Amino acid sequence: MTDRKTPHLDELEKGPWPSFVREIKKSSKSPMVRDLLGQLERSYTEKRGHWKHGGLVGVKGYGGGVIGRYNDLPEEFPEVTEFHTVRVNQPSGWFYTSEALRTLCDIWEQHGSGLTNMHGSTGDIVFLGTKTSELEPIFSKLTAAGYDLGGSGSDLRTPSCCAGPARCEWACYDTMNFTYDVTQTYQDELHRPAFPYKFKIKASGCANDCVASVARSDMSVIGTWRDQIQIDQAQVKAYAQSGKLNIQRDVAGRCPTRCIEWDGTSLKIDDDNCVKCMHCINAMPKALSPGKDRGAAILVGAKAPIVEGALFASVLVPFIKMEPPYEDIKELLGAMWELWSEHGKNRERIGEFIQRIGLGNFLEQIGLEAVPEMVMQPRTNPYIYYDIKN
Amino acid sequence: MTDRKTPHLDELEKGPWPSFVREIKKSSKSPMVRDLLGQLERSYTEKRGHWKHGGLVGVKGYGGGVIGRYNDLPEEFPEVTEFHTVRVNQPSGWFYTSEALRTLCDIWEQHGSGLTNMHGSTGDIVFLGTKTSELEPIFSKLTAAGYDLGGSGSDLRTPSCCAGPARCEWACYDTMNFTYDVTQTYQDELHRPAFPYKFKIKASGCANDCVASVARSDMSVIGTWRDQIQIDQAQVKAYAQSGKLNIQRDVAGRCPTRCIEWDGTSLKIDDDNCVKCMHCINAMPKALSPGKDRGAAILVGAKAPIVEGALFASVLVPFIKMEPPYEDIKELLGAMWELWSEHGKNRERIGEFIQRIGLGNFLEQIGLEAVPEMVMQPRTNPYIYYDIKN
Amino acid sequence: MAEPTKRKTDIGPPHYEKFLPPVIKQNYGKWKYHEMPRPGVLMHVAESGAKLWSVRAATPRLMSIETLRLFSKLADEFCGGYLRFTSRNNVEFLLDNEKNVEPLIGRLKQEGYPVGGTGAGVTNIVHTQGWVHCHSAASDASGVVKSLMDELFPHFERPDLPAKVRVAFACCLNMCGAVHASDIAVLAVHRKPPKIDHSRLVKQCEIPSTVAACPTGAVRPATVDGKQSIQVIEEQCMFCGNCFTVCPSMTMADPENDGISIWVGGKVSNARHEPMFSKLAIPYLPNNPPRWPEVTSAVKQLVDVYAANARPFERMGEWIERIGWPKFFKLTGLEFTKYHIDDFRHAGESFRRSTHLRQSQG
Amino acid sequence: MAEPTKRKTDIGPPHYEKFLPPVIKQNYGKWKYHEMPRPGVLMHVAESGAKLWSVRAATPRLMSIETLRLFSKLADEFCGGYLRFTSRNNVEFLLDNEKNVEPLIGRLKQEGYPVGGTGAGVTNIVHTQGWVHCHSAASDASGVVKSLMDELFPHFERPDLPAKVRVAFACCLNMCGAVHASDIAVLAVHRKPPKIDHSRLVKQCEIPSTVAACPTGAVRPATVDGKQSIQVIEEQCMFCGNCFTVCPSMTMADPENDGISIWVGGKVSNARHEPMFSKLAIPYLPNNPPRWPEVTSAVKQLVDVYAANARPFERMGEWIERIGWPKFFKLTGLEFTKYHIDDFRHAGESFRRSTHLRQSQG
Ligand code: SRM
Ligand code: SRM
Ligand code: SRM
Ligand code: SRM
Ligand code: SF4
Ligand code: SF4
Ligand code: SF4
Ligand code: SF4
Ligand code: SF4
Ligand code: SF4
Ligand code: SF4
Ligand code: SF4
Repeated sequence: MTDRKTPHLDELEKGPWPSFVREIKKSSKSPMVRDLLGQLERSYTEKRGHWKHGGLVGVKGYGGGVIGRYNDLPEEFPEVTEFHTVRVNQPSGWFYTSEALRTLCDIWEQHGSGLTNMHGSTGDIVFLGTKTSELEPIFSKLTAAGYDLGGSGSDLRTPSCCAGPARCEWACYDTMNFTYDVTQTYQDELHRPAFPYKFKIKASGCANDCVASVARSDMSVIGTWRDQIQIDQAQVKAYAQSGKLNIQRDVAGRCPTRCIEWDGTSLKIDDDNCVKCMHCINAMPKALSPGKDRGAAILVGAKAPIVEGALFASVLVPFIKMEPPYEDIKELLGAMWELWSEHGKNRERIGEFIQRIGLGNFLEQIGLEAVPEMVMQPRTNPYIYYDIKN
Repeated sequence: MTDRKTPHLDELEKGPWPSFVREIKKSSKSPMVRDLLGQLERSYTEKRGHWKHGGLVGVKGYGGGVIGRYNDLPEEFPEVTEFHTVRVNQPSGWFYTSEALRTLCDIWEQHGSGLTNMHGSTGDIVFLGTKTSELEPIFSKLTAAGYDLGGSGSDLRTPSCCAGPARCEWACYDTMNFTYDVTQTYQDELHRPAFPYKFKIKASGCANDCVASVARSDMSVIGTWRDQIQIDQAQVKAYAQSGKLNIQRDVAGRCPTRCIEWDGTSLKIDDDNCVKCMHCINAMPKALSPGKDRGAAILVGAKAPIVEGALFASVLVPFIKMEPPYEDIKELLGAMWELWSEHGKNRERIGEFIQRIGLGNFLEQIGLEAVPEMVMQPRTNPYIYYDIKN
Repeated sequence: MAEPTKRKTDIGPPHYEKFLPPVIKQNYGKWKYHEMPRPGVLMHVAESGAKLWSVRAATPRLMSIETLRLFSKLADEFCGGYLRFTSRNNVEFLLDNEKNVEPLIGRLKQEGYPVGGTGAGVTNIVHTQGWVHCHSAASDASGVVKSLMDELFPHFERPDLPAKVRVAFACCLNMCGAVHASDIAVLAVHRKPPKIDHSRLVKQCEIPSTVAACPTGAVRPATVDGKQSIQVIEEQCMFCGNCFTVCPSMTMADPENDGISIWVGGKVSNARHEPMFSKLAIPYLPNNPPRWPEVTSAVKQLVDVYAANARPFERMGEWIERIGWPKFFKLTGLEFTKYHIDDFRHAGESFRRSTHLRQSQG
Repeated sequence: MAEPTKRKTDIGPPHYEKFLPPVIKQNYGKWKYHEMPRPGVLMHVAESGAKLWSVRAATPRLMSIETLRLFSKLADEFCGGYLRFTSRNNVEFLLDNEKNVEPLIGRLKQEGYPVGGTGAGVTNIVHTQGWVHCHSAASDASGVVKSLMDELFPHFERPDLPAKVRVAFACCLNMCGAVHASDIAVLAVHRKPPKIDHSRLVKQCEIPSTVAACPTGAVRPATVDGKQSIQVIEEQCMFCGNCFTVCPSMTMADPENDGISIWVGGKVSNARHEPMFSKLAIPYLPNNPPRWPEVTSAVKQLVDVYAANARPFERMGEWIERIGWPKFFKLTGLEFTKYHIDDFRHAGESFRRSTHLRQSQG
């Protein structure tokens, strides 16, 4: 298929794990892909990339959804002088039908490299590599087929969620519906960057957090419950008898608050001290399940290191019922975005913003009450900004 | 005795706890003390102090040891217009004989208010209140009696220690001797401020840290051991049978690393995972005692909040044998003081200094090897100052 | 300028319901429990008794449309055309008929997309663009991931570890792979300050925002042969590349010195222990394409030592916390250096501020 | 200038051996174990079998030489003149003769220096100068301590609490009482920015060091009616008083607004839990001399709630960690406010960054 020699890359076709090189070659009837292959082989030889900063490219009326890319070897690899990425908003939970996939493939075959990422780290369908001239045609065909672009730049990024109620017994709220709903509600914020920096939303149905929302989203919505863990004692016994699980050591002994008692025949949980970590339920899915009074905790401010250091999201609302149309959450989002957009610095994520102005002030500004659940402990330093009226 | 009315203070003569007011009145044959009483009553009425910043006062050739104090009501309370504090270096472990105390009392009766603190928070004998003119006479009588001044200002502060081997079975090294030795070795550093800020040394014989060194000293020396906790199984049984102690719940169950096994008849300790916290030994002093291979851990940098926030001391040397004349420790002190004195900012404690320049750099500069014991965990942020020769 | 024919915008993604198989539609939110009948297969049982078999297969994430068409074909053959992708870029075929499970697995294997990744093992590696598409990359992404997964493959096919081991890769400190909370994080790093092209800088970059981009204040405004430009105080530079992100004329790429760092003990889930960041294990390994042998063997060794020492349900970070970091460095034979000691903003918070030391001499 | 007669300097303190009773000299470093025969008395037994009884009595720390002479007299009568003071300012008489223990205790009580302070109770309060001697004080020290100990006295005489409860007091943020690591910390606070006396400032203060003294950068150089002086950005001031420490012309004292804050859950020892800082419980209570009733009843209530709920050996901070802070605020009825949320340098490190929440609705 390909004409150039790619000794380094060919090496990566070997081995049990599916090979991205084979994937690239599968698409190498596209001249773009042949040049990509050549340029990549050269990178492997020289140990350096050959891409340049993308200037702003995109589709009319949108400020995001396309990542512009140009190479620095236009003479040698002319077909990838322009090689932009198109981010297509995935359906909730990354569910597809064969028909849907084929539709996407056809569009991408006609207008791009035929290479994809299923999916990008934020969750989008990533169409990897096309020319500026193809962007509008791709966009109109996508929308005609019922798809739209995802986020990029300082906008709301494409929300994503775990399979949740579609495929998991532990979902404490409808992650799929919530994600679809906020995505639709905030189309303008998603397509027209108006924030100080990116804002990501991720939704996990329980504390296992299968979309890593606590580490990777500016607003993390994680399912939980307020009442008692449901216990089927007969099934607990079954696990004990199975001999596969040491309930005392591996379940009770690993409960973070040691709130489980196991006397060999029945399991007691002190639910007031249970922190809903999911471990015991994970270990005995047939015997235990989350309580009935379900909802979610809302956390805010996770991000990677740039600039002030990586952050996990921190608790903003310890518990909220997740009922469509999620007005309460949308009010909260509105209040946060307004404050952050007005006072946030350029390229300051909301987690960094909150630390700069102080969580106490942030709460006051967005009209949320301070509760001890928001902190691991009260302040230890005596530098208190008392404000005394007079 | 006293002529002025002191209704507020009189109220504090009531109640079971010994009264400082009674103490003041006991000394009120001194005119200074009568004015002190009056001024204090006025502070109680107005809810504010009446002392002014002390100018530099002291004894010839010393830069510290005296805290200058002047009041802001010279007309009303002339006897305390000057009311300086003299810090007298206490003997190791605050041990005295009646004769020694009387000697000190006599000196102080002749030249000061007759009021004292036994002791100040740093550990000194505090002579509370005298006039500038009395400082030299006090000093010469003190030295004649074999006493000397303690520290103040940006110098080595008076070292202090727990009773240690003199009165405690858990002392893992000789706190009393070490404290006496460093105090004598560093008389110049103690009396002539030459540091960027104060430097405190506190010595505790074990991890119970009865002189709060980990919270209150720039160099904290805390006794510990490297081998096995000594167990007298018979005595363990005795505790179990006494019915006063629930060994499983209150001893094994509270071991921070859960490295104790108690089967109802004998106690097993996994010493490799024991972190020498002292709890089990504290709970069963007759049955358990520290190992035989004893020494100390050296920690550095504790301080109160001003300026950058309070710090506990952090591990610098995980284990060191404590053998007179403690040359290794003195070398370490010398290296730290040299670096800090040269590069520390004015009023920057060494703990703050280390954080500013980085512990890694600090270690390199003082010629100490980095070991994982110094941290709770390796860095989590990727901002690594690689230095590549070339 | 206004458009003649109304252009379709802001329609968002299609509604997910269109893509759910009947067994899911009927039992949506009514799942009771699940089992793992074999590695790579999940059987979810609904309150109604209905069953769903999910067959999880490996993908390289970077895929040709030919492969997506292949998946579609297999989905049509074995499960009515229903499939999904996971948050770690595996593909899952959604079957309501147990009889089709084994045949599908066979076909997938034959096509080169082996089944696995469930339970207490190693699953797909979250990763990024690397030399395939990003300007920032200090290494390739896909190549390192391919090499690592070839090495770790047995743990993908068989969940034979104490707990899940999540591996992630990112090709620069922007960490698009979110490697900051993984059991094993592989992070490509630059190790030299940016090279400034002053002539281009003047046109390409906004000086204030470039200065503001530097976490350590190493970037300063400066006049270079008469023109307003920028200077970097090299001792203050820790090579994060954030200046380059906002200013293309400050390039970081450096074939000699770029390479890879390895981090351990992070986790995301709240199960048992709260989420933990990854901590530095190996500051630097060379970029050695196409197979990165130094990196793959280091990672393999970390997994082996973990597998040999951790207890059931103990994630890498939980295991290390139990035995202590000194023991971790002893067991792995890795060197502890000054680089391992944090020296950024909150460094002091990571110091050991107690005498809780194991002191074991052994 | 040189002196005529050689002046004695730098001799340091006397050697401690001079002050040790024979029983200690003989058994120095050879103690085997100890018991508490009764509250306030420790019996240390040496390997030799020798016994030492330490009788611990309360002192107000601020003492007249008359009292020191009284202690000396009692020491002569009952224990050969040997006594010591503790790191918390109690006095300890060192007896080698058990028969003298009870009589000594009787005499001490009669003289007003009751015996106690050992074991799992409340002992003397580490404290500071206050209005008695310090310029910085936002409250008196001795008066608050006296009022508190009168209130807590039963726990001094009887060790009837789950564990030691260490109480400390400091009269300003310099924290000479080192209250930053106490089970219960009572800290006097200013709540208004410094009042600047510009005329004196010019003479008394060094402007750069004063500016540098401010942790939040609220102090700025400024020209006030022609002269170089200082200005304070009041929104940035959190009233720490550090500017006043270096510059006397920036006074903090304010009878209206000065008062007392209460902190809980700190500890110093490494026993069980690593050392912990005290955390804010009550941001402000009024200065109400001579008895500070609001403060004493708040502290008493904290001790009572702790006593009623903690388990044996559980220090205040360990107990709160077990039940969680939300429960602590519920049990004590204290209000949680924005003041409780840290907003200084490392504030973010104190946020709850997980879903480990008890969620109990009760
Ligand atoms: C495509 C993708 C990586 C991938 O291969 O999947 C990606 C690619 C880029 N990211 Fe990212 N990021 C991608 C997910 C992430 C994530 C993970 C996530 O979203 O869960 C993170 C870490 C989480 C977070 O947001 O903190 C991430 C943190 C960054 C950062 C650092 C931002 C920060 O605040 O720390 C940058 C730098 C920037 O934004 O200037 C960045 C910037 C970039 C840029 C645009 C490089 C640049 O400076 O212009 C990359 C374009 C590469 C290319 O050539 O296409 N990318 N980026 C991911 C988006 C695909 C998608 O839409 O699904
Ligand atoms: C007398 C004493 C309190 C007492 O009643 O016992 C005391 C009294 C003063 N201390 Fe202190 N400090 C005393 C122990 C402490 C301690 C406790 C300790 O040493 O264990 C601390 C906290 C631990 C530490 O060092 O961090 C302490 C932290 C401070 C600070 C804050 C320093 C810091 O770096 O955080 C200051 C402010 C300063 O140094 O400018 C300070 C300043 C002062 C000054 C000199 C006030 C001033 O700004 O000039 C006080 C003089 C009061 C007076 O009128 O006599 N004092 N000071 C203690 C010394 C007696 C002795 O020598 O035995
Ligand atoms: C399919 C997927 C969600 C999705 O919508 O795509 C998923 C599905 C399930 N996860 Fe997950 N998790 C998925 C990503 C994650 C992630 C995110 C990540 O890895 O980036 C996490 C957080 C990882 C971390 O903590 O760093 C995650 C942490 C868990 C845990 C907690 C494990 C632990 O002990 O810490 C469980 C519980 C368990 O495994 O017992 C869990 C359990 C499950 C269950 C059993 C839930 C259920 O009943 O359906 C599912 C099968 C587990 C399995 O594969 O062994 N899932 N799971 C993701 C599959 C990724 C893959 O292809 O391998
Ligand atoms: C006399 C004194 C040392 C000195 O040289 O002056 C001392 C003496 C003893 N301490 Fe202490 N400690 C003394 C201050 C301290 C301090 C410092 C402080 O409070 O500022 C601490 C740290 C407090 C903290 O953690 O905040 C301290 C934490 C301990 C502990 C650990 C308690 C815990 O569980 O955390 C023990 C062990 C125990 O009590 O079981 C201990 C045990 C002991 C023993 C039993 C040691 C022994 O065998 O002799 C002594 C009698 C204990 C008692 O009074 O109940 N000592 N002890 C101090 C008496 C102060 C007083 O007058 O009340
Ligand atoms: S996050 Fe919870 S609900 Fe969602 S898939 Fe994972 S385990 Fe199921
Ligand atoms: S969910 Fe977690 S905290 Fe709650 S009982 Fe189970 S293991 Fe314990
Ligand atoms: S610190 Fe240890 S050795 Fe010193 S007195 Fe306290 S318990 Fe004894
Ligand atoms: S000293 Fe502490 S860590 Fe060691 S065994 Fe005893 S309780 Fe456990
Ligand atoms: S991690 Fe860095 S190099 Fe890799 S894709 Fe993201 S921005 Fe580009
Ligand atoms: S690479 Fe990072 S640290 Fe270095 S100058 Fe650029 S922004 Fe600053
Ligand atoms: S705490 Fe403040 S007011 Fe009290 S003695 Fe120390 S410096 Fe003076
Ligand atoms: S009181 Fe503290 S915060 Fe306020 S100006 Fe002075 S130094 Fe700054």
